[in-house]
Amino acid sequence: MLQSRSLRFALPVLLAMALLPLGVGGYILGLLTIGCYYAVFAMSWDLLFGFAGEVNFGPTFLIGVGAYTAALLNHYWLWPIPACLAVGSLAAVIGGLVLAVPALRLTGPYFGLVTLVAVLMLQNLLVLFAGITGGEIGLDLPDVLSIDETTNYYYAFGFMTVTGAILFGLSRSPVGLILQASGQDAVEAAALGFNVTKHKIAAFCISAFFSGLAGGMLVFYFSTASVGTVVDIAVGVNVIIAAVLGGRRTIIGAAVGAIFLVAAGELLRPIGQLATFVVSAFALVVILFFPGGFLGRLLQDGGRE
Amino acid sequence: MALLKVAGLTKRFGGLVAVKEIGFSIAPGEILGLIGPNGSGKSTVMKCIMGIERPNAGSVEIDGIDVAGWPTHKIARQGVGIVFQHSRPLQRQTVLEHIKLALLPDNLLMLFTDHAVMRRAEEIAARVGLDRVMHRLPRTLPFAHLRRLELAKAIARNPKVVLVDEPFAGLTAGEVADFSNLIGSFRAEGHAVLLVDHNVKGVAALVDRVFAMYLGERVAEGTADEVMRNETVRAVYLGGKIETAARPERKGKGRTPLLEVRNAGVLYGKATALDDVSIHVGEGEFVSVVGLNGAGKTTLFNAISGLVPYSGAISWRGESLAGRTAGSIARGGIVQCPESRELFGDMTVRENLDLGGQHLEVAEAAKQLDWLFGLFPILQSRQGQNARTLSGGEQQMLAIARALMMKPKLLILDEPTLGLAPVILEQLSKALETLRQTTDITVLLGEQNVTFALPHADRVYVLEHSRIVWEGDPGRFAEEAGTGYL
Amino acid sequence: MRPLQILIDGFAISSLYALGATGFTLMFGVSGVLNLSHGAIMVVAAVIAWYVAGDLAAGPYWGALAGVATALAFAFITYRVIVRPIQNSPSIPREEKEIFVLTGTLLWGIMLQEAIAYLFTNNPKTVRPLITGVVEILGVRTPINEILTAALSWIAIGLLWLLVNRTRAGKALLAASINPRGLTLLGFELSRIYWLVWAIYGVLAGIAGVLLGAFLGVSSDNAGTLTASAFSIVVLGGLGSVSGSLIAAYVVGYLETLTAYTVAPSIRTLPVLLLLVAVVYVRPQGLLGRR
Amino acid sequence: MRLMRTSALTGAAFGLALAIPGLALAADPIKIGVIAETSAISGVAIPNGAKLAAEEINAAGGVNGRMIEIVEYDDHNSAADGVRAFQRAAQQDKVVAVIASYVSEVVLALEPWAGRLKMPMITPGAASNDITKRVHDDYDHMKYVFHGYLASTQIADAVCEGGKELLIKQLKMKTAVVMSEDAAWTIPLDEEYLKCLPAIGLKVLDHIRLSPDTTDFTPIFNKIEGLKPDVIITGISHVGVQPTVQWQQQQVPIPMYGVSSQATSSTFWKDTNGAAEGVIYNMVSAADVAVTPKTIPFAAAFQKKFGNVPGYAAYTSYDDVYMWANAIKAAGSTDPDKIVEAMEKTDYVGTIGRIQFLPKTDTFAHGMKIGPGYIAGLMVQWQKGNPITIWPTEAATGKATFPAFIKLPN
Repeated sequence: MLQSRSLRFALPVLLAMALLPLGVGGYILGLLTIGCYYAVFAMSWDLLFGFAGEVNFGPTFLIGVGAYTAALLNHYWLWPIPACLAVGSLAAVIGGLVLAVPALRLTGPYFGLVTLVAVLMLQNLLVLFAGITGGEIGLDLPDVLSIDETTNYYYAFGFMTVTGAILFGLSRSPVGLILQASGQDAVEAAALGFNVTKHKIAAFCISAFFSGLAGGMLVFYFSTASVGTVVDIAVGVNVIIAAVLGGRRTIIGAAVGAIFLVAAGELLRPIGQLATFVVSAFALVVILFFPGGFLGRLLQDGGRE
Repeated sequence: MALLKVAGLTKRFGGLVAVKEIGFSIAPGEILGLIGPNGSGKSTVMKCIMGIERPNAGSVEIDGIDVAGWPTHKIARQGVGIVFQHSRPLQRQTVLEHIKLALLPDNLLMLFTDHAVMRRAEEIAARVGLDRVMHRLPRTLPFAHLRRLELAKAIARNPKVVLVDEPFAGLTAGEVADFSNLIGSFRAEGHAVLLVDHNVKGVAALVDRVFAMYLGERVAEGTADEVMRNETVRAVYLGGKIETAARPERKGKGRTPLLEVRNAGVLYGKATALDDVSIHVGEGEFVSVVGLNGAGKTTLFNAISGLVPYSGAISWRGESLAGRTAGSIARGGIVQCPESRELFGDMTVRENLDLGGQHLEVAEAAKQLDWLFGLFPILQSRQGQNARTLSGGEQQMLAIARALMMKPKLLILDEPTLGLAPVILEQLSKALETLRQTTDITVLLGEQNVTFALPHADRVYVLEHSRIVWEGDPGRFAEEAGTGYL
Repeated sequence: MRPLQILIDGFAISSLYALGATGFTLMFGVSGVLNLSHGAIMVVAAVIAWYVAGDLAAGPYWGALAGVATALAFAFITYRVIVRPIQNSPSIPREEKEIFVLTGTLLWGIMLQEAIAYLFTNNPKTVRPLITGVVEILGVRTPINEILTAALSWIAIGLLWLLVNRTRAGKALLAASINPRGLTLLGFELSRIYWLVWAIYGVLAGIAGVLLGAFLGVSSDNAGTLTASAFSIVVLGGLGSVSGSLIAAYVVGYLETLTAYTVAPSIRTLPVLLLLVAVVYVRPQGLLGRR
Repeated sequence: MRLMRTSALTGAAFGLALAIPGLALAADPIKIGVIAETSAISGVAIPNGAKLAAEEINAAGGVNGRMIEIVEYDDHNSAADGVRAFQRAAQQDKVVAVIASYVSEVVLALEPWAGRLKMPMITPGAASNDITKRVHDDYDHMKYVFHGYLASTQIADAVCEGGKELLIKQLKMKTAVVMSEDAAWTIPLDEEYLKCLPAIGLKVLDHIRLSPDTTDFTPIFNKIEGLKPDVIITGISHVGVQPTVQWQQQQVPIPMYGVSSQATSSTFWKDTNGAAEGVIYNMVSAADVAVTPKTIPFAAAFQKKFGNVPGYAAYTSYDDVYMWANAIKAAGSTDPDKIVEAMEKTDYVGTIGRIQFLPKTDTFAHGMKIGPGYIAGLMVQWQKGNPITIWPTEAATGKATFPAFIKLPN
């Protein structure tokens, strides 16, 4: 059964990651911290794509709305971090609703386009109201999650694990089943009596919630909110590549892909500029020759018996 | 009181009236057969009931509540279930998960599976005979199992009204019996069942009543026997009278073999679309392949044209066609005029024809064009018009003319009569006759309309359930094979 | 004078947008591919033209030629190495081909962009224009290069129009965009049609890239923006509709120019995005698109 | 991490030192992190300038017997990458000081981290006033940050100072339009422009801010031309090549004068195909001007080693390495607080002039002292492929000339 196969893969990895601070230095932890937040981005995206069947080209819209809401509250009103995060993720959900309710009427490339345009709009607005948002400079925050790498790592790792468990559980739950049915064949799902739009919007909200929360936490990790970190199209592209690379509709694969991308970018830092080139080339090779991604084979094998 | 009551149902697509003021009702424990040839609008009626299409007028009452225009999921919750003709199962869910899905309420907060639901799903799997394959993915299952799965979902939904689209398409005789039993059990439990199919014969044994449609309108209603005896129905399916026309004999006709199909088989996923079919066509012959919709005609032609992968062997003038692209087969002289016509809608009639003549010398193409304008004068007057603006009959003529522009050795005509009014059929028939009389072209015609298929034919094949079941002279068709054609 | 100036300046940039988007939309129309390495291929063309004309001292004409030839070569590589293997791959389900082609071409575009930045740095480059100097048009001083850009764009678009509407190959191309299956049945090889459309695409993208390099200058950092702007124009005009893209290019070009002149240069792209959102919501098939 | 180490080896002497066991321990190198956008020519000038300084210091025996090792990081011009690089430098590579970026956005993002991680840091090229303002406002936390370049306000003052001589006295100009990009560093720059330009006698007709993503400058130039100013005062850094080329192609008859960071790059002439002719821009140092006795030798050595003349941030980052080395020497330790204390006492004549840092009480705390005898600034003009210094008069190597399409006031 798939469930046990996924868990058999995930548990040892999680255990190893939990024990990691005993063995490695602060820098590697810092790296994995970012990797964990990206993993949440990618898993949230995978919930939408892999299960609800909707290609969201603008994951950074949700991430950015959550991140900037949290950042602004902290910068101007000095709200405590948990309150900023809560309101930030709520804002991401509302932003997601505003985007999804009309956009889900559209099919094919149009849904993707709306999500893409949403990101460009957000980016433009942030730059336009630079006086408030800090524009291209970004917004520096008075608060930071922690300056201790180990603490930061456990925040991020714990967050990723909980999110992963929730999203994975959700994808295997009855609701996840309905969602998959809606994603794969909307007509048939409706004929079975399911309100496809309702379920897709719910999925969008869940994706938005975790994306926004992760965006907020990332901002408090850096203690800087900048367009380049949480809004830029390039960030969204990386999220999508991570999910496809790791293996679509596996949730866990998305996390693996995200951590891989962050780690690979860093390991290749000595070759300087060519690092991005090499990582892209590698991802391209995976997509061309192993379209199932890293975990596609491992987790989705055979006729299930 | 009727569980399902349809009245004045009308559906238009643009200017086309697909369904016109259809009305019928089904009582609890009753099975109604809704029949009609392809394009008659029967599937649209079904979609309107289910809410997949919004009707333009009319009412659809489920147990007394008018649901016309409701969204599909609400209609489903009101007690309508559908068994789709094409099994499109979810690729990543097991059989049991499919059944479980059908048992779930429309609720966002179900995070844990209820054990009662699991048990019920297993029971249903056992009832339809899927208990051994519960944990397998659909793509590993044979076709009949997928159809069972569709039924299992309908049972799980336990609807008041069950719509079943072409229940027996692609099934073997044994499987048909099995399925009839399962559908019969719906009746026994007091559901109202609507069976949608092409012909009466297929469903006659199962239905209580039959409602026949043609070109969007009701043509007959009654018991299966009554409908089969109905003159209009006979005309629609068989034509008025089966007759054969005199044809000029040519020297050596049919002697030189052109096309030879041996033991061809085609699978669409798990479904057998063509099973061990062998036919041959000689030079100058006019061969008709007669069969109901879904019998495999189009699949056979597509295999010949190189559009689908097949097993067995197809040879053209003694050379195998295996490995050749569809384009090169067409250039080699086998030109198909498909059922779907495949015109270039945004290009003019003339441009469509010119594309057909692109492989010819300019002068030769011009000559061919003149000749075709003689054959189909209407096309000449419509030269500058966009193909999409032509009427159905004109489009069909254009499709045939475009294929003829290629100067084919063998012209494959697939269902040229599809959805055409009788008066157009006559024109088309005349054109084919002219073609046959004045040229030595070889034609392979696929038709469900026997009236149209027989008069021109030198030889007839009958294709049923993916197999050739009869071959012979059109003169013998009526007595030997004709009865099956209602 | 102001309205006339907007009219003239908007025209040149719009023509260039039109040229850039034409190949992109033609490709989508005929083969259903949205090539997200579009911007990168344009940048490659411009940078090669700059390099050959300047560093190799071959002069602007050879430079332009080399730029276009390189774009053509890269278009072929994109098709052969990225797009076709994905389309033919048995292990990618059909409904997911689209996202794979998008992701694949996107990654390829990033690779090209990084390679350019590595070999030639990401400094903006300007291709030496074929003709320099200015002329007065009704009192508006206009660089000859600007006129040349508009003229060459329209010549290229005009030649494309002739090719599509007046040649046999072009007719087949058009037919393939309407109904590829119908074309197969008439004895045409779709694979050849696809090669042809990639060839046309490569030449158009190359010309657009070189002209852009001469008119505004390009940096490898622009690759994403260029793709996005072509994409927006094509969606605005209707996916696959060449005439729609031409109109949309002018709408976008003039809207941007007008905003820059009358409101503020810093928000020049914002109205276009708003329009795009409105169009996608109200009429998702675009101005001239069909569903 | 082996790869990283190897690539960071610069001097041959240092490689030798590592190869000899025993000596390696004693000569445990002092690492200085350099964070910059290394894919841009002007960006890679930062690590290059730093490496040159490190080589020289090492060749002369190092600092207290220890070699200087430069560890390079690419920030891809992004705050997030910058922060990651900074964390890596501090926590993994254990550098003792950082030279970071010429982009204000990146530097401002790094600044709180310098405080949190107690990592001495200097920027060789960012100009935002906020960098020093934060040090002034929150000295205890931010004292690790030094500003090794002029703040925007100071740059604007230098531009105005040069304008007094060049624009008013020599060219008799009366009106100007300010054209600057929308970025952190131009906010105080523009503010000061609007104050100091009228003060020297230039009336500011309009103040145009453009998006750093702009590629088509035609509308902007036309709008400016419509206002008929005598000069365009620039404040651009993200953009440079494109506006210059379009300015020349459209033959905008108004000279451009002010800050144009891309123009300081040696490849600017080639990138613009010579459209740079006549553009006047601000520099702290130029290859042909003996601002101090160190300037010309440095520029020559840089050109010899890297094949192009140093960009503006190469001068400062070269000086920065020397200043860190001196501070470490004076502190006698790599303890950050001691290094900062020593750095505050810096009085060093570098390639850009005599450098002293302003005290914590100054609004430009840890900024450089400006004025005659300290850092003054130059105005340089591209003429026939060469950057020619035209102000201050005593350092000038040529006179201002303009291409034919420029119409100067009579």
